[in-house]
Amino acid sequence: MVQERTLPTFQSPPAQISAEEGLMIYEDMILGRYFEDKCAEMYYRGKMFGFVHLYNGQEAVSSGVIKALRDDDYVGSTYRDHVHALSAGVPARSVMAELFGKETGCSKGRGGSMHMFSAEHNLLGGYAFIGEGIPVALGAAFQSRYRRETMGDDAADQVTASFFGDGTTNNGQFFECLNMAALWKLPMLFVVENNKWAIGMAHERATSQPEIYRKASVFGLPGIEVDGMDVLAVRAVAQEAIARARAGEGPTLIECLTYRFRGHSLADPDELRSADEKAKWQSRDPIQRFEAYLIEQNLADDEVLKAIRQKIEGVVEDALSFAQDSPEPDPSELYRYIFAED
Amino acid sequence: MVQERTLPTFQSPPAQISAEEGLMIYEDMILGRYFEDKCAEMYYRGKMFGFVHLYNGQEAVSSGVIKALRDDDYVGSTYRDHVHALSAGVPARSVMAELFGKETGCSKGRGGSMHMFSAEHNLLGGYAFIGEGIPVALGAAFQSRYRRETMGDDAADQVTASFFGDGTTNNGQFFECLNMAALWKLPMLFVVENNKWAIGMAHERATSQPEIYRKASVFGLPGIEVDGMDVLAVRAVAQEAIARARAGEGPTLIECLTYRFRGHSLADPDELRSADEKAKWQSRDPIQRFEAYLIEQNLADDEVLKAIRQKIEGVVEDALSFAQDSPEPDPSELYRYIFAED
Amino acid sequence: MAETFLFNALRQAIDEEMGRDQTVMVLGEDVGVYGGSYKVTKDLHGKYGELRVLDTPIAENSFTGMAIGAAMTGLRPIVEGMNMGFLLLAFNQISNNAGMLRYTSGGNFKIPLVIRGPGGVGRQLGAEHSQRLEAYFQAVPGLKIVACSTPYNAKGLLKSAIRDDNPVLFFEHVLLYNLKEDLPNEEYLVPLDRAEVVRPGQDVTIITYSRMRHHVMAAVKPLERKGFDPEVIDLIALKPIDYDTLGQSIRKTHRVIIVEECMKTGGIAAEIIASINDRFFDELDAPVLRLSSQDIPTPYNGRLESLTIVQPQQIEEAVEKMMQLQV
Amino acid sequence: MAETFLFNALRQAIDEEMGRDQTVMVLGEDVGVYGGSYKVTKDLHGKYGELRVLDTPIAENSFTGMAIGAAMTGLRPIVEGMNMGFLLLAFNQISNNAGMLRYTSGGNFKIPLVIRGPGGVGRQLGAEHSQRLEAYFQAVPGLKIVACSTPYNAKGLLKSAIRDDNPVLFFEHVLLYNLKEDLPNEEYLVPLDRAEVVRPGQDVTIITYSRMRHHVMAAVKPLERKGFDPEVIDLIALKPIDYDTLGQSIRKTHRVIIVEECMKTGGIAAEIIASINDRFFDELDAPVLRLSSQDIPTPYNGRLESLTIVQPQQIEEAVEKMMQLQV
Ligand SMILES: Cc1ncc(C[n+]2csc(CCOP(=O)(O)OP(=O)(O)O)c2C)c(N)n1
Ligand SMILES: Cc1ncc(C[n+]2csc(CCOP(=O)(O)OP(=O)(O)O)c2C)c(N)n1
Ligand SMILES: [Mg+2]
Ligand SMILES: [Mg+2]
Repeated sequence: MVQERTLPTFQSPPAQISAEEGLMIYEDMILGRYFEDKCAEMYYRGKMFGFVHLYNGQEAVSSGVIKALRDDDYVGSTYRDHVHALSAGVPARSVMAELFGKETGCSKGRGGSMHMFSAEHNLLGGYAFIGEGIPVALGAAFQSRYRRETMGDDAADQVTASFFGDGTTNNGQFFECLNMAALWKLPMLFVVENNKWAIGMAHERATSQPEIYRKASVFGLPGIEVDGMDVLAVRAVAQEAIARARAGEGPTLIECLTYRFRGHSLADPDELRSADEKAKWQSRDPIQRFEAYLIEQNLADDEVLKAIRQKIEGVVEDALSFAQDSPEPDPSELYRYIFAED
Repeated sequence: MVQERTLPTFQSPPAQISAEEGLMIYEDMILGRYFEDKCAEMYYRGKMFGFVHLYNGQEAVSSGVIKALRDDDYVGSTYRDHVHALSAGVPARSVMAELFGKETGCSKGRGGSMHMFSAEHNLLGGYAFIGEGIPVALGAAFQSRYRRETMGDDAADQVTASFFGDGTTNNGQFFECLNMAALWKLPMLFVVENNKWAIGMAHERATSQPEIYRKASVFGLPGIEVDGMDVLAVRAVAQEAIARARAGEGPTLIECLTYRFRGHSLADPDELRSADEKAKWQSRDPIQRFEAYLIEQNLADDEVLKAIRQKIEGVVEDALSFAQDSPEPDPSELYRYIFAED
Repeated sequence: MAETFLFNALRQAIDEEMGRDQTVMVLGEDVGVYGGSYKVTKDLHGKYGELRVLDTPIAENSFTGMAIGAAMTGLRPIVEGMNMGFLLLAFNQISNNAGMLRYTSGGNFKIPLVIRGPGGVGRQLGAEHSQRLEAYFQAVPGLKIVACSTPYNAKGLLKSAIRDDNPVLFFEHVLLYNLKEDLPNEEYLVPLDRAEVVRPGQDVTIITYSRMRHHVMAAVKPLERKGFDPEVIDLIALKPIDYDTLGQSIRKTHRVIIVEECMKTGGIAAEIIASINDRFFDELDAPVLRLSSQDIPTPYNGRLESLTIVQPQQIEEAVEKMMQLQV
Repeated sequence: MAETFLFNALRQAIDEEMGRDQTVMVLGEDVGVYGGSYKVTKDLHGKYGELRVLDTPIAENSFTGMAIGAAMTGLRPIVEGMNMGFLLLAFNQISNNAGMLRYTSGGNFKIPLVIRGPGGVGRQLGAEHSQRLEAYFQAVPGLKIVACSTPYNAKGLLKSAIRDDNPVLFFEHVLLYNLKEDLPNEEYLVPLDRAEVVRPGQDVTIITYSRMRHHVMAAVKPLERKGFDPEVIDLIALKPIDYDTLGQSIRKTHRVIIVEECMKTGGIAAEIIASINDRFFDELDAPVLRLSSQDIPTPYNGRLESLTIVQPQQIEEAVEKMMQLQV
C-alpha cells in the first residue's frame, strides 16, 4: 500500500475571521453537506436519476475558496458541481430543481446533475467531461484582463476559480492552461481537489509525480499544497491567491488534499478504497473540525451552530418541496435554447 | 529582445569515437544537408510541391541521436522528417521519390514530404500535425516493454526515439506522454529540437517557462539540456539515455538547443528572425564544427572528408534521377491501402 | 447454452481472444483493478496482469495514440472508451492516425485496433454522456464502424473486430448491457460487414441498429397483430454498410423506413438514404422515411429526453402510414 | 469599388468589425506578429495590440475552450485554425461546449464565437492538410456552418458571422485566398442562412459550395455552348441548409446534381439528398446525383490527388447524362 501523504500543517497565522465570517462559512459547509445527503436519499429512494456525484467530505474546498471570492468573480466546476454551485450563491431551490430536471432548475432542467449553470451568479457551469472546464474558465479569466486593459474597464478585476480533481491533472488541457494562464498572467486559481482517487484509479497509479502542486513550478506560477480538510487553511491560501490574481500578478495552482466520503457517484460500488483509509479521512471531517474551531475560539456556541443546522435543514426541505412541486419543462420547448435567439 | 540562452558546454569526457564512427556520423550529416539543399533547389525550380519543411542546421540532432540507436530501434518524427528518415536508414532514393510523389517513394507517393514512413526501418513516420506523433511513439515503446515482459521475448529491448519541436511542448499530448512514459518506465527518448521558433512564434512568447528540459523533473524523468549544434554532445547524451531505456530504467527528455537555417517551410517568408540571430547560429553550423573536430582529433583529413562529400553528392544526384525517372502511382490503385487487405 | 448478459458476452469475447493471442490487450480508464465501468473487463486484470489490462490516466488523446503506435508495431490493442463520448478528445488520433495512417504510409503499417465502449442515450445521463458518435465518425476514411445489439452478436462481432487487421470503432449501447440471451458454448464469430435480417417480411423494410433494433421489434408486435409484415434489418456494420442485404430487401418491399438513434442531420440514415437514391431509386414506391433523434443535445429532463429519441409508437405509426400510401 | 483578394476581404471584415466593436478579438497560432499563415490578420496586431490579436501556443483544444469561455463572458472571439484540420484536436470543445453548452445550460449563456480558417484539398499538401471537416461537424447540434467562396461573400459572411450570437464554423478554402473581385466601398453584410443562386437556369439544379462552385462554373461554360441551361446554387450555409432556395429550384428543374469536395460517405450531399427525399421526393424526375471526393485520405501524388476530387469535366458529363434521361 502506498504511504499516506502527510498533510501539510497550516503554518500561517490563524486566518483572522470574525464570528460573522465564521458562521457564514459554517453555514455554507452545512448547506453543502445536508443538501447532498438529501440527494443521496432521493437517489436511493428512486426519485433522482442519472449520474449523481456527491461532494461529501470536500466541503472545506468549496467553502474555503468560493466564499473568499467576490460575488462577481467566476467559478468553473466539473460533474461534481452541486456544492460549488451552492457556494457560488445559486439558491438551493434552483440546484435541487435542476437535479429533478425541472423548468425551475438553474439550467431549466436541461442540464441535470453534471451541468449546473448560472450566468447570474457567474457560475460558468458544471462540465461532464474532465478537464474541459479548465480552458473555459481560462477564457473567463482572459476576458477580465482583456476588459481591463483593452476596454479600459477598471472594474474588470474579476478572478476566476477553476475546480477539478487529481485525475484531471494528467490530462493535457490542464498543462496547456497552466502555460497560457502563467504566460499571460491571467487572474485565475487552479484549484485541484486531490481526493486521492479518480473513480477506481488511485492517484499514485495514474501519475508519475503525485505531488500536483509541484507541477506549477515548471510553468512559472506558484503552486501551493494545502490541507483540504481545513477550511481556514484553504481560505487563507485562496485569499492570498485571489489577491495576487486581482492585482494582476497572475495565476496560482492550489492543491487541496481532501477526500470524498462517498463513492465516485451514487452508482459506484466503491469497493477499492480500504476501510482504513476511509476511516482515517472520515476522522478529519472538515465540518466537525471547523465546528470545534469555532467553539474553541469562542466564535460561536453550540446553540448558534445548532440553529444554523436547523435553518439549513429547513432550506434543504424547502428546496426539495420546491423542486418536487415545480413544473416539468414544456415539451413544446424541446427546441428552445439551441440558438441564442430562441 | 530576449536574451540569447547560453548553450550548455559539453562537460562529459569527449565521446570516445573511432574514426569509423566519426565518418559514419559525418556522412549522415552531409547526407542530410545535401539532400535537403537539393530539395530546396527543386522546390524553387517548381519541380517539387506542397509544404516542404527543411532541417538544415539541425543535423547534429538527427545524426547524434539516431546514429546512436540500433537498427531495430524505433524513430518517430514530424512534418520535418526527411533527415530523420535518412538517418534511420531509409535510402535517399526512397525519400526523394516520396517527395516527388512517386510509386517508388517510401510511402508509395501517397504520403509526401510530411509523411515519410518505413516499416522496414522501424520509422514510425512523419506526422503532419504537431504532437500527434508522440503518443504513437509511446505506443511503440510500450510494445517493447509489453513484448519483453508479457510475451517473454528477451530480445524485445528496442528503444523508441520521438522527435518534436519547442512549439510542440506547449501541447497537451507532450505532457500526457511524459507522464505515461515515466509512470510505466517505457524505453523512450523524448527529443525536443528547440530551434527557438514555431513558425513565426518565438519560443519565449509561447511558453511560460522556456527551459523545456526542466519540465521533466515534475514528471519524474531525467531532463537534459544539450548543445544541439554539437553532434558528439548530442550523441553522448543520447547514448546514456538509450542505455537507461534499454536497461528498463525508463524514459529521458533531451532538449537540444538548435536552429534551423531556413524558413519554417520553403513557403515561409521568414521575416521575423533577425539577421543577427541567424548569423550567430549560422556560425555554429554543426557540420563545420564536426569537420573541424574530426581533423583536430586526427580522425580524418581533408581528403577523406572531401571524398565523403563527393560520394554524397553522387548519392543525392542518384536519388534525384531515380525519383524523377520513377513511375507515378497507378491511378487504378487509388483505393489501395485503405484497408489492411488491400 | 448459457444465459449471458451482454456485458458478459463482451467480456467473454475479450477473454477468449486474449487467451488465444498474446498480442491482444486492453487499455483505458478503470479497465483494470476496477474491472471497467460496465464490468466488461471484470477480473481480466487479475488473470492477465497489468500490462495486458492496462489502467491509463485520463488522457484519451494520448492513450489512443499510444494504442495506435502499439498496433503499428504488432500488438492488437482494445481501447475502452469508458463512454465513447470521451473519445471526442481523441478525434484527431482516431481520424488522422487510426483512420488515415495506413493509406498515407502507402501500406507500410496496418493498425489492428478496436476502440469500444458505450454510446447512446441512457437514462438521464445528460447531453455529454448521451452522444451518438457514429454520425461524427462516419465520414472518416479507413475506419470500420460496427454497432452490436444483442449478447449473441456482441460477442461474435467483438471477436471478429479483435481479429480484424483494421481499426474498428465498436459501439455498444449503455442501455443494452443487461440484455440476456442464451449463447452457444462453442466458439463463434459474427462477420463485421454483414447486416442481420432480424425479421423477414414483405411489406416494408425497416433498417435500424443498436438499441433502436429493440424499439423496432417492440413496434413490430402490434403491427403483426394488425396484419402487417415488415422486414427488420439490423445494420450491424455502420461503415461500410451492407448494401447487398439492404438491396435484396428493398427489391422485395419497395418501401423503406430507417430508425436511428443518432441525430437526423448528418446521421447514418442520411448516408443510407443517399446511397439508396444512388442505387435503388427506381425500386422505391415511396420516399424513404427516416425516424431519427431530434437535432438537439440530449436534455436531462426525463420527459424531454424520451421525446428526443424515437419511441416504438412512432415506428408503428410510421409503418401504418407508409402502408396506406397508394403506389 | 476596389479589386480585392479573398484573403484581404476577410481581413477587411475582421478589421471593420474590430473597429466597430471592442469585444471582437482574434486568437490563434501566428495570427499576431506573423499576420496569419494566409495573411488574413496581417497588420492587425500592430493596429489593435496583442490582447486583441492574440498569438497562442499550439494548444488547439485549450485555446478553443478559452475562446468559448471568453464568449460566454461577453467577448466575441474569432479563432483562427491555421488549418481547420488542426481543430480536430479541439473537437470536444467545439462539439460539447461551443455546440451544446447553450442548450445544456438552459439558455444561461450564449456563445458568440467564430472559428475560421482554411480547409479543403490544396496542391499536394498531403492527407492531413487536405481535410474537409464540414462532414465531421455537420451533425453537431448548436453550430452554424458556413463556407465562403468569393471575395464578396467572404467579407459579407464573415462580418455577419462575427455579429452572430451563436458559434459559427466558417470554412475558407486554401485555394481560394487569391481570388480577386471588385468589392463595394460601402459596408455590406451577407446573411449566414441564405444560399446564393449563382446562375439561374431551367434544366437542372447544381448544388455546390466552396471551391467546387468554381469547378461547377467552369463546367457551365461548355454546357451553355451545348445549349444546356443549368441552375447553379452555392449553398453558403452548410448548416442549417437553405431549403427554401433549394426547393424553389427543384420545383423548377426536377433534376439535381450535388457537387461537393468532402468525401462521399457521410458528406454534405448525403444530408441534402436525404432532406430532398424528405421534402421534394415527388418533384424529382431522376435520382439526385452526387459528385463527391473519393472516400480516401487525400494522396500526395498530384495525379492521384486530382482524381480524388471532382473535376469540371465530370460535372459536364454528369449534366449531359442527366439531361438525356427520359422522364
Ligand atoms: C474526458 C473524460 N474522460 C473520462 C471521464 C470519466 N470520468 C468521470 S470522473 C472521472 C475521474 C475523475 O477523477 P478526478 O479528476 O480525480 O475527480 P474526482 O471525481 O475525484 O472529483 C472519470 C475518469 C470523463 N468524465 N471525461
Ligand atoms: C496540431 C497542429 N497545429 C498546428 C500546426 C501548424 N504548424 C506546423 S509546424 C508548427 C510549428 C511547430 O513548431 P515546433 O514544434 O517548434 O517545430 P519546428 O517547426 O520548429 O521544427 C505549426 C504551428 C500543425 N501542424 N499541427
Ligand atoms: Mg479525484
Ligand atoms: Mg521550433
